[in-house]
Formats: sequence, structure tokens, C-alpha cells
Amino acid sequence: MAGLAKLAYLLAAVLFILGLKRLSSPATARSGNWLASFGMLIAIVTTLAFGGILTWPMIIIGIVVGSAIGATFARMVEMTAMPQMVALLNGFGGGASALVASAELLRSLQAGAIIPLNVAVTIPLSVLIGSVTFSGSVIAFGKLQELVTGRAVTYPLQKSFNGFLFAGILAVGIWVVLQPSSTLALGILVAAALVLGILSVIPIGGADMPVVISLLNSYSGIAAATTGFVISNEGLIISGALVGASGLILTNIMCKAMNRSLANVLFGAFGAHATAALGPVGIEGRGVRSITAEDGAMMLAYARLVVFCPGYGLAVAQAQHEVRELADILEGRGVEVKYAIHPVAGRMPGHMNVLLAEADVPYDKLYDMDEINPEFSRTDVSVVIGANDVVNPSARTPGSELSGMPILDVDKSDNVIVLKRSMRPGFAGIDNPLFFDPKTSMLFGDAKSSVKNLIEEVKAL
Amino acid sequence: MAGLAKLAYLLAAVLFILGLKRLSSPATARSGNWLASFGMLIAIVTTLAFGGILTWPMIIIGIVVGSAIGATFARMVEMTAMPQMVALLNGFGGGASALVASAELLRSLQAGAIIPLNVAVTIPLSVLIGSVTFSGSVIAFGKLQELVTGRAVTYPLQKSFNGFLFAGILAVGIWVVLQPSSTLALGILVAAALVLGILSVIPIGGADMPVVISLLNSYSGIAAATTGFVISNEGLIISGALVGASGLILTNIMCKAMNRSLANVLFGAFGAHATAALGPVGIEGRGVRSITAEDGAMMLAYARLVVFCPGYGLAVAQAQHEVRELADILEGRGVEVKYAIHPVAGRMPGHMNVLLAEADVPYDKLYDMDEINPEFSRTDVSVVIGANDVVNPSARTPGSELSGMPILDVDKSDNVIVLKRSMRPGFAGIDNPLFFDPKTSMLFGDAKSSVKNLIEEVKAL
Amino acid sequence: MIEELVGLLVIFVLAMFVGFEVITKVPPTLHTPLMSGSNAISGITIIGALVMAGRGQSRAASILGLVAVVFAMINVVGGFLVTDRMLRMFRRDKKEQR
Amino acid sequence: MIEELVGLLVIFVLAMFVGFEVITKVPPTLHTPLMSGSNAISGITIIGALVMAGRGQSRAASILGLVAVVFAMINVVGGFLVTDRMLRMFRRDKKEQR
Ligand SMILES: NC(=O)c1ccc[n+]([C@@H]2O[C@H](COP(=O)([O-])OP(=O)(O)OC[C@H]3O[C@@H](n4cnc5c(N)ncnc54)[C@H](OP(=O)(O)O)[C@@H]3O)[C@@H](O)[C@H]2O)c1
Ligand SMILES: NC(=O)c1ccc[n+]([C@@H]2O[C@H](COP(=O)([O-])OP(=O)(O)OC[C@H]3O[C@@H](n4cnc5c(N)ncnc54)[C@H](OP(=O)(O)O)[C@@H]3O)[C@@H](O)[C@H]2O)c1
Repeated sequence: MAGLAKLAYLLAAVLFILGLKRLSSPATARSGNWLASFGMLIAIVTTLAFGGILTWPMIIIGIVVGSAIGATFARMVEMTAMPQMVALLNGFGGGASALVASAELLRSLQAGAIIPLNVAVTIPLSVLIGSVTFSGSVIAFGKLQELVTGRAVTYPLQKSFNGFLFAGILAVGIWVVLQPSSTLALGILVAAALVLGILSVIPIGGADMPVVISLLNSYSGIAAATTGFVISNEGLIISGALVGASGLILTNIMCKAMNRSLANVLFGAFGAHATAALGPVGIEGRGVRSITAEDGAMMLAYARLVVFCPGYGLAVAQAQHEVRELADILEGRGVEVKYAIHPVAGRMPGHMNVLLAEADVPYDKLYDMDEINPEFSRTDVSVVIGANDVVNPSARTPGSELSGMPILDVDKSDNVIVLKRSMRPGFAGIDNPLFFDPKTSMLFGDAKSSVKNLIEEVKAL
Repeated sequence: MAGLAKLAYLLAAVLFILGLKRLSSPATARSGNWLASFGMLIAIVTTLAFGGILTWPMIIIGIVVGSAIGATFARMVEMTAMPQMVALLNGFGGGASALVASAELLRSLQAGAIIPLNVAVTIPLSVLIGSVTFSGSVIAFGKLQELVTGRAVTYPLQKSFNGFLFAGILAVGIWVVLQPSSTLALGILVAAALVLGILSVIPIGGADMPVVISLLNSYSGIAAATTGFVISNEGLIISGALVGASGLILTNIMCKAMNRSLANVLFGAFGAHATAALGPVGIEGRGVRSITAEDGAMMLAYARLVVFCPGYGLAVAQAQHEVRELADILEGRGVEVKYAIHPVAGRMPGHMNVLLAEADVPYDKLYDMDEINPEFSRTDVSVVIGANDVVNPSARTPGSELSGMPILDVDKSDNVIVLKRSMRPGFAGIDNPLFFDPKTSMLFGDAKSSVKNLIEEVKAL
Repeated sequence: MIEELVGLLVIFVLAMFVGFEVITKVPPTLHTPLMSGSNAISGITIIGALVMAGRGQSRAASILGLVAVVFAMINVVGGFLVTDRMLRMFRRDKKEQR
Repeated sequence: MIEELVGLLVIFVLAMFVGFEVITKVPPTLHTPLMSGSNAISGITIIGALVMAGRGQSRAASILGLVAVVFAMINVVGGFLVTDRMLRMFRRDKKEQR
């Protein structure tokens, strides 16, 4: 029986692995997701069949309620709100891990069992990681949803306090290990871990949230794996490790693409002074060419190759459908249209890809930074749609906040049209010399309405 | 203690994995091999320290003798004899697995222990796989070293007999499972498995041996993993699985590149009629242009791009150093020289790469088939050095033995010089229309002396 | 006990390797679905939650277990469905499809 | 017992995945060293052989163990050394090296 259950969990884990393998191409990705969810079904059914379940009502209520909430979330969420959604789901996963570990401790105490040392060590670990993941994810959600201020909240002695808190948590953790029967210790541990989660995410700027979410995602995997050590379940360990690895890799990719260290993201309070940097700093005395939609349409309509470079502003304006329409019209006129996707354009990895996919843009028209950069020299018009940092040429010179970050070389193309609402800087809070380049024309206004105007004007030609 | 030993074995396995990962680039490969051997050292030291070793003389003798023999082999072997060498080493590995499993059975019997079912099942499995690997590898070695006939030996009712033998082995295996105390059963199992190994390799042509070796390599990994199940050792299981996977992948790559199924390789008796196919079949009435080294030198010296296409004949003639010298001289004259490496050129995967590396040809001058094929249209002279099947254009038309095998498109280049000794066919035993192409010039003779002559003549220009 | 722990550690380490190898092959295009999909997989704690909620040995443990089941199911169902919603949108250029 | 066997099977399956992922990344250039190198790794049976040869519980087992040690050591030492000999020869073009 137990052997059969173990085999079934192994099968589930294998399905997860095969599912993730299929995510290596958009053509097979969807079936991969189904494989993985089938693996999850097997794991659940196995547990229901062999897990020694006695009281069914609780279980059925839990499953029905949870599934209903999850399905509603999945159905209602806007594509532009994906980062928040992932944060929230992640928080629930972490919370569940912490709850399971706590319940296991209570159950063992009730049953009067002696808690072996390895379990006594892994329980507080699992509770700690799970609780931090929960509260951290909720704050990240709040920041992205703008329920909590997106600014990096800083206060004096912040790091010292967090360090102190962490030391205290370690102490309480050891207390739980030594005296597992104390529910007080467990309670303090949970409370302190929740506070730690909040306090570590609060000082991080809203725009850095994706890195945080990805890291928390990794934590929730590690939390699941730790729970696996608690209840000696290989399935949990394998799946947790997979998720842990996935989160770490994505975190690493984002940090590299921003040319910042993880420590800088977590403790650098990037974006604390965002407001201070706003405003037309350094603009005086330099010329900015502002054009109308009519001028822009003219440039686009008679170009041979046009490259669209979307950024976070595309998500804010939700202009993806209009952009696609503009591309169709241009293609109808014989203009070649490509999309240049910077690895950290937007606010989470692959953000632009998802938005453009929603607007039915075929994925083979999207080009990675390394593929498209050599093409800019033969590009007639680059259209920067709500992007800023990812096209900022000051990244090439040392001494800037962006120094060393690879960028899209739009300034190599013959003409650049920039669609944004103002001269305000982007996420990094620094000015963009591109806007003062003689090749550049600014088309001010919300991206959605600007693109709509361009469509009208191109049609009118 | 046991926990510590397990940790050490895990470390060893991790080092094996990291070592194999470093084999993904020639620049890091050597350090990878050292990492893996360091992992092996850790595994050995751990066993000596925690394995409950009591009698040291045996152990020391065994280690010293084995290491000395292994080191001598490694030092003496010619690069051209690598396939044999791998076969032989592989045989020893399989043999060791079979011996360990047998010893474990004898030891348990002596100690009067009751043998649990899982061990009773895995022991005969391990003995079977290990013994087949041993005798099969030895025959493969013999064929490649030409101690045994390289021809596919066939006799009436061969397959029926082997099938019968296999059924018998299964029966004896079950006997061992049911009555592990019978050393007679074990002895019969070993003997029958050895015979099976011999009889399954004998009917396979010498040129198919690399596929067989790779498959046997995979078996030896599986044998090690099975032994790991016998003695409950994770280190053995992981390493065995790694080797098993590696062998399967290589087998698969070779079969694909030859456009044959594994079943066809194992049971097809390819090469049984090799002698029958030899001779100038189909040559009559068609013109073959034979040239002298002087003519050839002329063509090469005044070319812009020359592509060398080595094959098995390069290994036979051991002409790699001369080829490299010719390339240097041509490059000195401003000719661009590239090497085209077909995936199954030679007699084992990567065979040509190793030979050319021995002659100090930098690996970034070697181009895979897919990289080089588009280049042939701008190639002035392709020099086919002891290759035949891999440049046979009849692979492109249906109905030939080679149909469907991807080839090097040398016939797209302006001129082709073919270096071989006669009009005899290559491994597949079929004629090559390339030799009758008006663009083609044949330079008959042993590849080493032909290339030497070319060097002389180019120098004399 | 320690031995069992090491056995589980072996599995953890190997799974980490598999994870790294498999995930590094996912192209940037699919990083958002990867995040939500792997997130759903981390909802595997559901199997622990079910046991806690269902064994009914302790009232407190059952209640914590119930909440855990709800949380984990939100994570699992929400994660897989939202990933599917995203992936459904990805398509190759129709003109270039055969 | 069955449970322990399944635990080992889990390890086997994961290691197979790791093997497939890692090995498919090895370029054709290095397939011959890969063959001899992975062959050397399969000499890991040496650890079983050492135990058989050294525990000295049964004369027959010890002798079989001794032969196994010799065989496995040939495989290990020969395999790693010959792989190293091959890999030592691989080099990038000196002109293009910095
Ligand atoms: N993708 C990731 O994974 C990730 C993760 C963490 C951090 N980041 C960071 O996020 C940044 C992404 O760069 P980015 O170039 O995409 O964005 P950005 O630098 O933040 O710039 C976005 C621009 O869009 C404009 N915008 C906002 N709403 C708009 C609207 N409705 N219509 C038109 N324009 C609008 C804004 O200018 P106006 O206000 O003038 O309109 C702003 O300058 C990078 O610095 C990156 O490091 C990314
Ligand atoms: N690489 C692998 O992993 C692998 C594995 C299994 C099977 N195979 C098979 O092996 C074949 C490899 O193709 P290939 O084109 O490399 O070899 P091939 O088709 O076997 O042809 C080799 C040619 O070299 C010539 N040759 C032999 N000794 C020579 C010498 N001393 N000097 C000059 N020429 C000499 C022979 O012609 P003469 O006798 O007229 O000189 C022969 O035609 C394929 O059919 C492949 O499927 C390869």
C-alpha cells in the first residue's frame, strides 16, 4: 500500500518534470501545463486513497471552496495584473506549507508521540519559510495592486531592526526545536516570521516586486520541500526542489538583466527617492522634438522596416490590441514589422510576451534583445511604446544607475518615435538622453490613444 | 557513521554530474573529467573507511594490480584504437558488476542470512546484465581488433536459437530467485549469460560495433545501478543511471545518423555479405577520372576555400598529422581551410574529432554537418579523405541502403578530390555515384602517402 | 533516522539538478507562464494539507489542515488555470503554419 | 522493504532525468571522450567490489571480490586516464585565443 502510494507520488513528480520540459517551446507549453496539473490530480487522489483520511466533510469543503476561489481568480484577473496574481497565489502556497507543518506538530503532540529530532528541526524551518512567504507575498501583492505604497519605505535603523528580528526568530526556532510541546513558542515563531516577511518586503520599491515575487516563489518551493522532509514524502521534496530551482533561476535572470545584485534589490531601497527624481531635471537648454500623430503616421507608412519596442507603459495603457492593429495595417501596406522584447521590459519576466500574445501577435514576430540588436542599423523607424529604461543609452556609459545593463539599440535606427505621457523618467528614475537625440520624435500622450491616433492617420493616408 | 558515508556517496555522485556537465564544452571538458575522477576517489576512500573492511591485503593487491593494468592500457593505446579500448574497459566494468552481485549472494549464504525477496530478484538481474556486458564487450573488442572476424557471422536458425537461450536464461533466473542457496543455478546463469553476450554480438558486423559498444556501455551502467539496488547504495544507483542514460543517448544518436533502427543494427546482420559487394560492381562503362598528386596540388594551391572531409580511411591510414600539415601549408598560401565532420564519420561518435585533435587541429575549425553543408556551394575544392558512405549522394534517392541518411553535400562544391585506395565501397557496401561525377577526381593510394605527396607538390609550386 | 534524512537529501539534490537543467531551457517568452505554472506545482503541499485535515486526530490540527487545504487548492487551481489562460494565447503566425 | 525499493527507484528515475538533460548538452566533438568518461564512471561498482573483497566473511566471496576489484579498477583508472589523454589534445585555435 505505502509502496503503491510512493510509486504514485513518483509518477506525479515525473509528470511535473515532463510538464516543465514541455514549457521549453510555446508550441508544447500548453500540453505541458496540462501534464503537470494531471500530475497534481494523481497526487491528490493518491493522498485521498492511501492517506488514512477519516473525516471527509472538512476535506470536501476545503477542496470545493479552494478550487472555487482559485478558479474565480484565474478567470477574473486582467492580463496586465498577472504579477499581482502570481504574488497572491504564491502567498497562499507558502501559507499552506506553514499551516501543514504547524498542524503536524499539534497532531503529534495530541497523539502523545515523541517528536524525533529531524522532525523537530524541519517543522520550525517549514513554519518560518512558509510564513515569511505568505506575508511577504501579500505585501508584494498590495504594492503591485497599489493598496500599499509602491515606494520603498525606509526608516532609521531599518536594517539593524530586521537583523535583530531575524536573530530573535532563530532563537525562537531553537526554542521550538528543544521544546516542541510549547505551542506558545510556535505561536511566537509564526507571528515573528509574518512580521519579518512584511518588514523585508516593505523597503523594496514597487518596481522591484517581480524579483521579490520570484524569490518568494522559490521560497514557497523550498517550504514545500521542507514540509516533505517533515512528513517523509518524496513527492513533496521533488516538486518543492523543482519550484525552488525555477524561482532561483528567474530571480537570477532578472537581476542579471538589470545589472544589479540580488542584495542590491533586497536591501538597496531602490526607488525610495523616486518622487525626488521626477520632474524635468536636466531638460533645460536641450531641445526635444514633439510631433503629432499625423507626422508619425507619415514616417511609419513609408518605412520598409519598423520595430516596435514595448515597455511597462504598454501594460499601464493596455495598448496591446491597438499596437497589433497598427502593425496589421502597416503590414497591409507592405511595411515589415518586428517586435523587440527586452528581457526586463515591463514588470516581470516575459511580461510583454504575455500581453502581446493576448492581442494575438504571433510569437515568432517577437525578437529577443540579442536577435534584434543587429537589425536596428537597417531599421527605418523604431517605435518605443511606453518603454524607457530598456532603451536608455546612458546604460552604455559608466557612472549611471543603469550602467552595464544591456539595452535595445534603438538609437542605431534611422528614426525613433517615443510614445509616452511626459518627460518623466521610468522605473530607474533617471533621465534618458535618447529623448534628446536629433533622430528622436516624442509623441506625447497615453500610449493607447496615441496608437489609436496613429492608426487613424495611417488609414487616412 | 552510515549517514556520513551516505553523504560522501552523494557528494561523489554530485561530482560525477558536475563533471559530465563540464563535458558540454571542449574548454571545460578536461576539468570535468578530473572532477569526476575526484568523485570516484571520494567514493573509494569512503568505502575503505566506512565499508567495514577487515582484510586489507586482498584490497591493496586488487587496487594496485587493477590501477597498473588500467594505466598501462590508457598510456599504450593508439588514438585510432579508441573504439576497441572503450569496448574492453566496458567489459571489465560489466564483469565487475556481475562478480559483485555473485559475491554478495555467496557472502549472504555463508553468513546464513535469509535473503529478502528484493535482493533475490536484483542479484540474478545484476549477474545477467553484467555477464552479457562482459562477454559482449570482449567480442566487440575482438572484432574491432580483428582478432575475431569483423564480418557478421550468421548461421541457420540463429535468431530462434538466441530466443531460446534467452528464454532459458529467464527460467534459470527465476530458479535463482526461488532458490538463492543453489550455487549451481548461479553458475548456470553466469555461463548462459556469457554465451548470450557472445552470440548476440557475433552476428553484428564489425562496423556496427560502436553502436553495440555504446549499448553495452549503457548496460554496464544499468548493471551498476542494479548492483546499487542489491546493496542499497544510492551512489551506485545514481552513477549507474547517469551512465545508462549516456549510453542510450549515444546509441540513439548513432542510429539516427545512420538512419537505421536499433533493431536493424542488432538483428539486421548488416555487413554479412560485405565481401560479395566488394569489387568493381557497376563501374563498367562509366568514366572515373584519376589524377596525380601534382594535379591535385594545383587545384588546392589556387583555391580560396578548401573543405576537408575525413572518414574512416583517415583512421586506417593514420593520416591526421599529414592532413594538418597540408592545411597549414595551404593556409600559409592564403587558402581558407575548414573541416567538415559528419556525425558518423569513422567508427565511433566523435572519432574524427579525437584524431584531428591529436594532430593539434583547433576544434573551432571543425564544422558539424549542419554548419558546413550551406558552405559547399561556395567551396572551390572538397577533399574527401578516406570517407565514403558519409558523402554518398545516393543517400538522397530512395531505394538505397543509405536512403534517408543525411550526408555531407560535397557534390555541391566546384571540385571534389577523393583520396582512397581503390574503387571498393565503404562500410555500407554500396557504390558511390560521387566517384563518377564529372567534378570528381580520384587520387588513388593510401591516404597518408597521398597527402604526403600533395604536401610535396604544393611546396614545389 | 539520520540515514533516512540523507536519503531524502539525495532526492532533494537530484531534483534540484533536474530543476536547473529543465528550467534553464525555458525561453524568456514563457517566463511569466513558467512563474505561474511552477507556482501551481508548489501547491503540492496540498497532499500534506489533506492528511492534516482528514485524519481527525486533533481538532486544532484539523482546523489548521482545513485552512491549509483551502489555501493550497487556491494556489493549485488558480495557478494551473491562469497559466493555461496565458498559454492559450500564444500562437505561431498562421501564415507560416503548415 | 517494498517501500525502501521504491525510494531507491525514485533516486534512479531522477538520476536518469539528470543524465538525459546533461548528456544531451554534450556536443558531438566530445562524444568519444564522453563514451570513455561515462564508462569510467560506471566503474563505480568498485565500491561494491571493495566491500566484497574486504569483509572476509566468506573465502569464495573474497576471491570473487578481489577479481571484481581488479576489473573495476582497470575500468576506472583506464577510463579516466584515457579520457584525459584525449581531452588534453583538444584545443582552441591559438591565434584566436586571448
Ligand atoms: N521585467 C522585469 O522582470 C522587471 C523586474 C523588475 C524591475 N524591472 C525594471 O523595470 C524597468 C522596465 O523598463 P521599461 O522600459 O519597460 O519601463 P520603464 O523604464 O519603467 O518606463 C516606462 C515608461 O512608460 C511610460 N508610461 C507609463 N504609463 C504610460 C501610458 N499609459 N502611456 C504611455 N506611456 C506610459 C512612462 O513614462 P510617462 O510616465 O512619461 O508616461 C515610463 O517612462 C527596468 O528598469 C527594469 O529594470 C523589470
Ligand atoms: N561514426 C560512428 O559512430 C559509426 C558507428 C557505426 C557505423 N558507422 C558507419 O561507418 C560509416 C562511416 O562512413 P565513412 O565515410 O567515414 O567511412 P566508410 O564509408 O566506411 O568509407 C571508408 C573509406 O575509406 C577508404 N580507406 C580505408 N583505408 C584507407 C586508407 N588507408 N587510405 C585511404 N583510404 C582508405 C576505403 O576505401 P578503399 O578501401 O578503397 O581505400 C573506404 O571506402 C558509415 O556508413 C556509418 O554509418 C559509423
